[in-house]
Amino acid sequence: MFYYSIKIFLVGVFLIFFGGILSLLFWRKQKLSILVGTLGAVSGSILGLIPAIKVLLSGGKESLYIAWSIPFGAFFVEIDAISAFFLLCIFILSIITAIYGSRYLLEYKNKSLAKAIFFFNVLISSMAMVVVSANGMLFLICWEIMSIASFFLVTFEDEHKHVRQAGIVYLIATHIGTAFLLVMFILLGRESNSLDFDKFAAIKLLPSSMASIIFILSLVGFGTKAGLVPFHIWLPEAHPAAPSHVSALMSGVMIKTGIYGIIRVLTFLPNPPLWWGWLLIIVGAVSGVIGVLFALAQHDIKRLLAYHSVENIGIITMGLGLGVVGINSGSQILAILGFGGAILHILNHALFKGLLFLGAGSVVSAAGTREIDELGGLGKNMFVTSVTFLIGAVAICGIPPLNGFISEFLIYTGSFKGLITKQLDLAAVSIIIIGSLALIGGLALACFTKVYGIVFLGEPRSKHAMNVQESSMIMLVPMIILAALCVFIGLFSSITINWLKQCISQIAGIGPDVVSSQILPLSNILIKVSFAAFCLFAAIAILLFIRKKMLSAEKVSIAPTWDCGYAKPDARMQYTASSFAQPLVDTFKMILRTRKITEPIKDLFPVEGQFESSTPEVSRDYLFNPIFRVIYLLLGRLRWLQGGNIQLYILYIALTLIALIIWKLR
Amino acid sequence: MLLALIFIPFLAGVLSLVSRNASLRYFLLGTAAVLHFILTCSFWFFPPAALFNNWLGLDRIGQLILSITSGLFLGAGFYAISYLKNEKHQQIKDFQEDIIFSNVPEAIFICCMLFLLASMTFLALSQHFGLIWVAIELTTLTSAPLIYFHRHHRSLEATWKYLMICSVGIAIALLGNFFLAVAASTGGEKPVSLLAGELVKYANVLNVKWLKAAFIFILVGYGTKMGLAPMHTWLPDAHSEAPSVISSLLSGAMLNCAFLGIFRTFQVCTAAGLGDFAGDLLIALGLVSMLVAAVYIIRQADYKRMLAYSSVEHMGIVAIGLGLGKAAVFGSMLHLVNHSLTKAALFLVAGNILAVYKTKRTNDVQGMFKVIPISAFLWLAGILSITGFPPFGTFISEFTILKAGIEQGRFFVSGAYLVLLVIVFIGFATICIRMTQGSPEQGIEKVALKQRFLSVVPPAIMILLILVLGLFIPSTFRNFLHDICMLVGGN
Amino acid sequence: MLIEFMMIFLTLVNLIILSTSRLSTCIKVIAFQGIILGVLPVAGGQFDIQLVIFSIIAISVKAILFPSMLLRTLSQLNIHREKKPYVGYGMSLLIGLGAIVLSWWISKNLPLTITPANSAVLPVSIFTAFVGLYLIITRKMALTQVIGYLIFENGIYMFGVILPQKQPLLVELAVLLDAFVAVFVMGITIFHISREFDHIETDQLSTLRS
Amino acid sequence: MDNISIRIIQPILALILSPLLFGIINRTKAFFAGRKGQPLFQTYFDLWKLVHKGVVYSKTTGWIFRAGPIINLSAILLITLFIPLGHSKAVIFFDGDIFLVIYLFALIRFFTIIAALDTGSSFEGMGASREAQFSALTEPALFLALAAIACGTGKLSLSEILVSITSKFWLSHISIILFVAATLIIVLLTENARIPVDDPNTHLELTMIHEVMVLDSSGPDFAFIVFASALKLWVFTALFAGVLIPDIGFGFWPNLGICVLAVLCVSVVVGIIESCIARLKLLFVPHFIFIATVFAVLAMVFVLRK
Repeated sequence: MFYYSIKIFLVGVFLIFFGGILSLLFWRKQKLSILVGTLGAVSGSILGLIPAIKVLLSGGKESLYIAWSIPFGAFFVEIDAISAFFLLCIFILSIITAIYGSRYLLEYKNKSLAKAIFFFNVLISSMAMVVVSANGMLFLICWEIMSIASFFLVTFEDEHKHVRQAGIVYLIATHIGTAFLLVMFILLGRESNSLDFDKFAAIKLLPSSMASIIFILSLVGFGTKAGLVPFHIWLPEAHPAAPSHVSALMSGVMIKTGIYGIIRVLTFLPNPPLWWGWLLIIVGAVSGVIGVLFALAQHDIKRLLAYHSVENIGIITMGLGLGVVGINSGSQILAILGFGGAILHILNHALFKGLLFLGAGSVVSAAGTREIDELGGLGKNMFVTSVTFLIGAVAICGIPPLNGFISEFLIYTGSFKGLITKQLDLAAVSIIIIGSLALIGGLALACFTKVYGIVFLGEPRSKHAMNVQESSMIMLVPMIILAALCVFIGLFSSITINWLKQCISQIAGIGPDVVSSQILPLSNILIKVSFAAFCLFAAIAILLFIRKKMLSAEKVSIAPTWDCGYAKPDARMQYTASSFAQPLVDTFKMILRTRKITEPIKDLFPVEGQFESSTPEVSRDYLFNPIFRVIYLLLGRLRWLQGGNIQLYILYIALTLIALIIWKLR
Repeated sequence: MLLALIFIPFLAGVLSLVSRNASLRYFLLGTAAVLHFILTCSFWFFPPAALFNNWLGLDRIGQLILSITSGLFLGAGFYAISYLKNEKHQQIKDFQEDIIFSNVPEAIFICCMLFLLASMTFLALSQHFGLIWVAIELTTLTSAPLIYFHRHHRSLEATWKYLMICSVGIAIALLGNFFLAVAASTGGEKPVSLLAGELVKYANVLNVKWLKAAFIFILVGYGTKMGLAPMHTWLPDAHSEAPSVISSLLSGAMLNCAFLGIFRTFQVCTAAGLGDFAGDLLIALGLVSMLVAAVYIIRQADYKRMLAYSSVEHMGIVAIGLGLGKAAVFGSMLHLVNHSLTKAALFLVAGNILAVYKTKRTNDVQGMFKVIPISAFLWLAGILSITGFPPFGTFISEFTILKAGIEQGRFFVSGAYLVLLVIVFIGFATICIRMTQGSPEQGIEKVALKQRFLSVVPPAIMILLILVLGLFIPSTFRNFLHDICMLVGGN
Repeated sequence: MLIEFMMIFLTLVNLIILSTSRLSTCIKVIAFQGIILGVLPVAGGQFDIQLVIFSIIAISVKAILFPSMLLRTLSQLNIHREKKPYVGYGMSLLIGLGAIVLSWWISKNLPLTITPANSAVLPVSIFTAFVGLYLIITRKMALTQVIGYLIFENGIYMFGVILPQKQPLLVELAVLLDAFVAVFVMGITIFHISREFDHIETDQLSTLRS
Repeated sequence: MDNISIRIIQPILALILSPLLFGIINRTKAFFAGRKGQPLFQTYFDLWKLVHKGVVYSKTTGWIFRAGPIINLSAILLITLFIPLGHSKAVIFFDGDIFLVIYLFALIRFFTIIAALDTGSSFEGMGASREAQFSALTEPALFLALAAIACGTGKLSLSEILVSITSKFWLSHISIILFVAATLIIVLLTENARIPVDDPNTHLELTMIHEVMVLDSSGPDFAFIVFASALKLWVFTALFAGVLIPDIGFGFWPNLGICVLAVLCVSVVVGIIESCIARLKLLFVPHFIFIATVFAVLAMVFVLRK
């Protein structure tokens, strides 16, 4: 009875996995296989939610230790508040995306879907296992299974070359990241001669240099999965390649497992030095700004959303950095605000990024293209999609009264609190956070007004967007649920923040009662924010009423858009996404390095001109490609060894013999 | 019992040489493999008595190698039957150049396979360094005709190189044995015989300098056979030109046999307190092997050569593990098993691919999942396993070795090891995974459908075993490996 | 005394091999070496019946069987001379002289506590081994390489002869047998090569690379 | 004077007086141009007229276009509740209401832009694009300036910050005050689409930013928009005045009076600026905004110096 609730969790995970297996077995009957897979995923996730919520609210730990016969391994799973929080995100989004996917996959005609369903379920279960596994070996195994499963999902449409390419890039990136993790775990194990997490946590007085090495390793290793700049190169490739519900899951929660890893490692390493906080904040700021800038320059809607994941991961990392600084400087409120903002933003990002990807999915399946500039005016035929997408867009820009604002509000408040201490280092980090958050906010707004305005408003720009129809209910309901959740957290933030108490206290290493006493004023403020939000709604309602009254007497007429006297207005004359973003893109051209192909129109009766712009990934072109090119070059230098000449081969043997003798027998 | 183990395949070989009837030969091959396997398995429960005052005996490491060999041969034997049925016709058109060639007569082929099994068994059983040498030379000679199965100039060239290089190497190993004899005779008052057990027992009286020389020579000599760079040069040629079933045997079983020779010498060295000396040598050669493998694996155009080079790499890993000593030996031994199973499976699958696509160029192979789904799945699993992805066993063994290396503070070695592993992975990922994806060219689909039962079951079983080893290692097996570590002073 | 002369002869014939291009000569030299090696164990003077039997076998294999086999292959191939090797004959001779000096020096410094029947045996064996390896590396003909391999093995074999602790007869025989089979298989392969390429210059055998 | 019933006077004043600002500015400009100019209360007349007109909706537009003006007006109304006139508490205040205010402006911007894009007209798209660009650049400046002043006063809520700008504080922190004020005036000009960033009453669409975004609005919707922009101007001027002019310490009412007076003066100043400076070339606007950021950072430096 004692292990009751984690057993439930394991049953749930097994159910998910089992559903995948079944769907693989029934691969001939498409409908059936989708049905069993989805059922498994949903029911398993619901089962898994039970212990997660219990632990998250009541604190404490649920753990299960079974000896395992592989070296250093133990089947040691443990749900504590941190795991519980991540489980919450994972399972909620899994349920949503599974339901959505069960309809969305049918878009793929004549393709065996069983594989997709199977790996989808494997992905869910492995993610769940990753966040609960409390043994290095188990963690690594689940981690890699997660990578492989997501790799197969990314390469689902492997008949396209770019999809294969994306898959390879993703696989290599994640594998290199894992290499760092191997070393990190081994070093931790070296200090505690065991790979169990509780032993790690028991390490005290770790030599600070070793601690820093471990931290750096974890930052690189997990940062690769999380998509921190410059290790994010796989992200904008993989997300567009995958089916939309998979992108939603990957971007919503899978990359968060990287953040989970960083948090977990931070709990192993007590009293972090200040520069860790600095590092986190700077990395976060860079990721945020770079991410949103590149997002601004994209034309592919899913690629754009992928870059926004980079941005949000940056915001989350800044929050973590703030928390670390708080711990270091012994100011509890700072730590609480930093970590609280970070994890709340994790949840929020899971919600609205999931929502946006699902919306993008329904747009893509309706219009059949991901090119923003080809779309336009979809809002008229796809009302639900457009409204939910709008909610997601407002939320991701951190605009009140939605959830994105709340988490940024916490981080802002924290950094201001750090600022008014007037201690130079605290103030400095705070300034970095404030400045970059503000810039990110402005740019994100520019970016999402662009997306929403160009895709859903105005007139159709191409025949793709002409007569689209709304997706089926199975795809719409999940989006509506997510949108509702966004609104809920935005309006009842004070409740939500109280749910996260346990988690925050565990991350920050502060007692729960202290945390709640610190959170109390905060939640009062949040109540005021909610109040303001309600005022806003009231005002809107009143004004609507007033306008109704005004117009009741007057006549309302419909006319074509005022086109400043042009003879033949035409949908092609509308502003496109690229023209909308062009001023900002030009302002930051030295970072973006956008490539333009222009063929200006000449003379009085011009022949058609053309304009193309593309913004490839800078850190790939200018950082990684050169590195790999050098490696390949150096290794290529040695290719003469196998020259095919037998005499030479035997000479090698003789030389080796002589060399070894000289080396060892002198 | 032990003699039976050697003579069953031997007699079967002789019979199949004389017999006129093909199906009888297949029968012989199958039965010999099965009997051999059963006997080997029985040894796990009833340890056989040593013979000829310990000249032939079965110790732990020998049993490990023997079991791997026997198991692989079982799989390869049945695969070979289906393979030979495919290769029936007299005149074959070569798919690389337009030349017509014929195959070596089936009788000779099967006979040599069985002889190879016999000699490998002999090696695994022999406790005397002289015998070990003889046995290893025998494996070379019996496997040479197998490589020359397709009678065209490329396989001929491969065979010639294999023969020449390995013979030279083994001759050097002979010199090493003589040095060992010197070391044994000049040390104490009465000369110690060249029995492994005796040498280990009286290791402290051996003459250190000669022992060192002996180890170097034996390392280079048997290292040639084992495929350690830069003596590995015969390996890619032989593996790429031999029939896939033979490649799987060579790579999975024969390399281990050569390793056995090195292991026994290493055993003596550690007993004589030369552990670090020998370890350094092993690590150096191991790293060089991994480097060379990495050089050729990235941008490799021929998937069989790719697998061959990966064998070089993994032999390097095994050597490094052995050289690091202590906990790493466990990983090394585990890796020996994992690599044998995985590589054998991969070569068998490569044979299937070759049979369908009629090309060894990776660029010409696409969309395996659409053409040969089962083989494609096995191939993918094998690739993931050979590059050390969990949940496959290779991950655990490689991880163990890395862990031991870092915990011993050998940061350079561990770092180089890790980097090379990653580079090799990149090579594999970029080249081999692509083969399974995409959609095939026209004309291939038709060939696809008839895929023989026997040609997928053995590799499937091997992959399954690897998967099991990655998730669960039976405690008996674990203790067994630990005992092997004890042999070289590990823990 | 006798051994002394043998050693001198061996050195000389090695030098001859280095400097000749005529394959038949090489093969004759092999035979000569075989005889010497066969006699060597008993030449020390002690007449142990086991030794005698063994040396007889050894002579019959090394001095009769091998050369005859090689000659047969040669006659099938109808070629008589090694074409231009990687290193010219004069140069090879010089290198050989250097090798002699080197091997004497090495054998001086070897901490060999046992005393062989004659102090010349050790250096000469090393020299012989060197010559064998040298042939394999520098000559192009497959046949010459086999010859080189034989000489190489002879050198190693000589070293074995001077060991005080004899390998058991069985092992010695097995070693011989192996060498025999090896050469046999190589002969076959050479035959195939000649048939496939209608020459046996192994530098043409380099299509498999990287 | 913390009693809510009196604090409510501040937003009410805003509602009543804000349209006046446009009148003042125009009169000032007219005076400098030597014209007579339109009457001071012109904006009130316009609003009155617009309220009693019908509307023409473009057939391209959807609900966004109709909702935009309303959402914007209600947001700005909400903002006025947070803005203290003089150095007293506003109607609502709490730690960190600064962020809420700034992000409410973001909300306004968001809906203005998408409402503009909803018409599908290339001109309104162009205006929207520029608006997005400039406001994205002003946001850090505004934030840093407020951060600086917050750091100086050690308070996190707008009201408390302004309250604690006493004459003593003013004298001791004059450098900061000036830098922040400089930042605020630039932000004010940018956000409210005044010269040199934008020219509210040119009719060459290509050069317009804010005006061009509302080309298609008419009737009550346009009334809402005009009123909202008037309120926005009022809010910024009030903020500017509150920062620039210290609490002289005669209690609530005098402060209020001074502040209102100051607001009117500021609008005069804006008018003067408009008539003295020419409109900037669009490419130079980012530089202009960047200057504001520089001032903000300087202010920050001076705060932390202490």
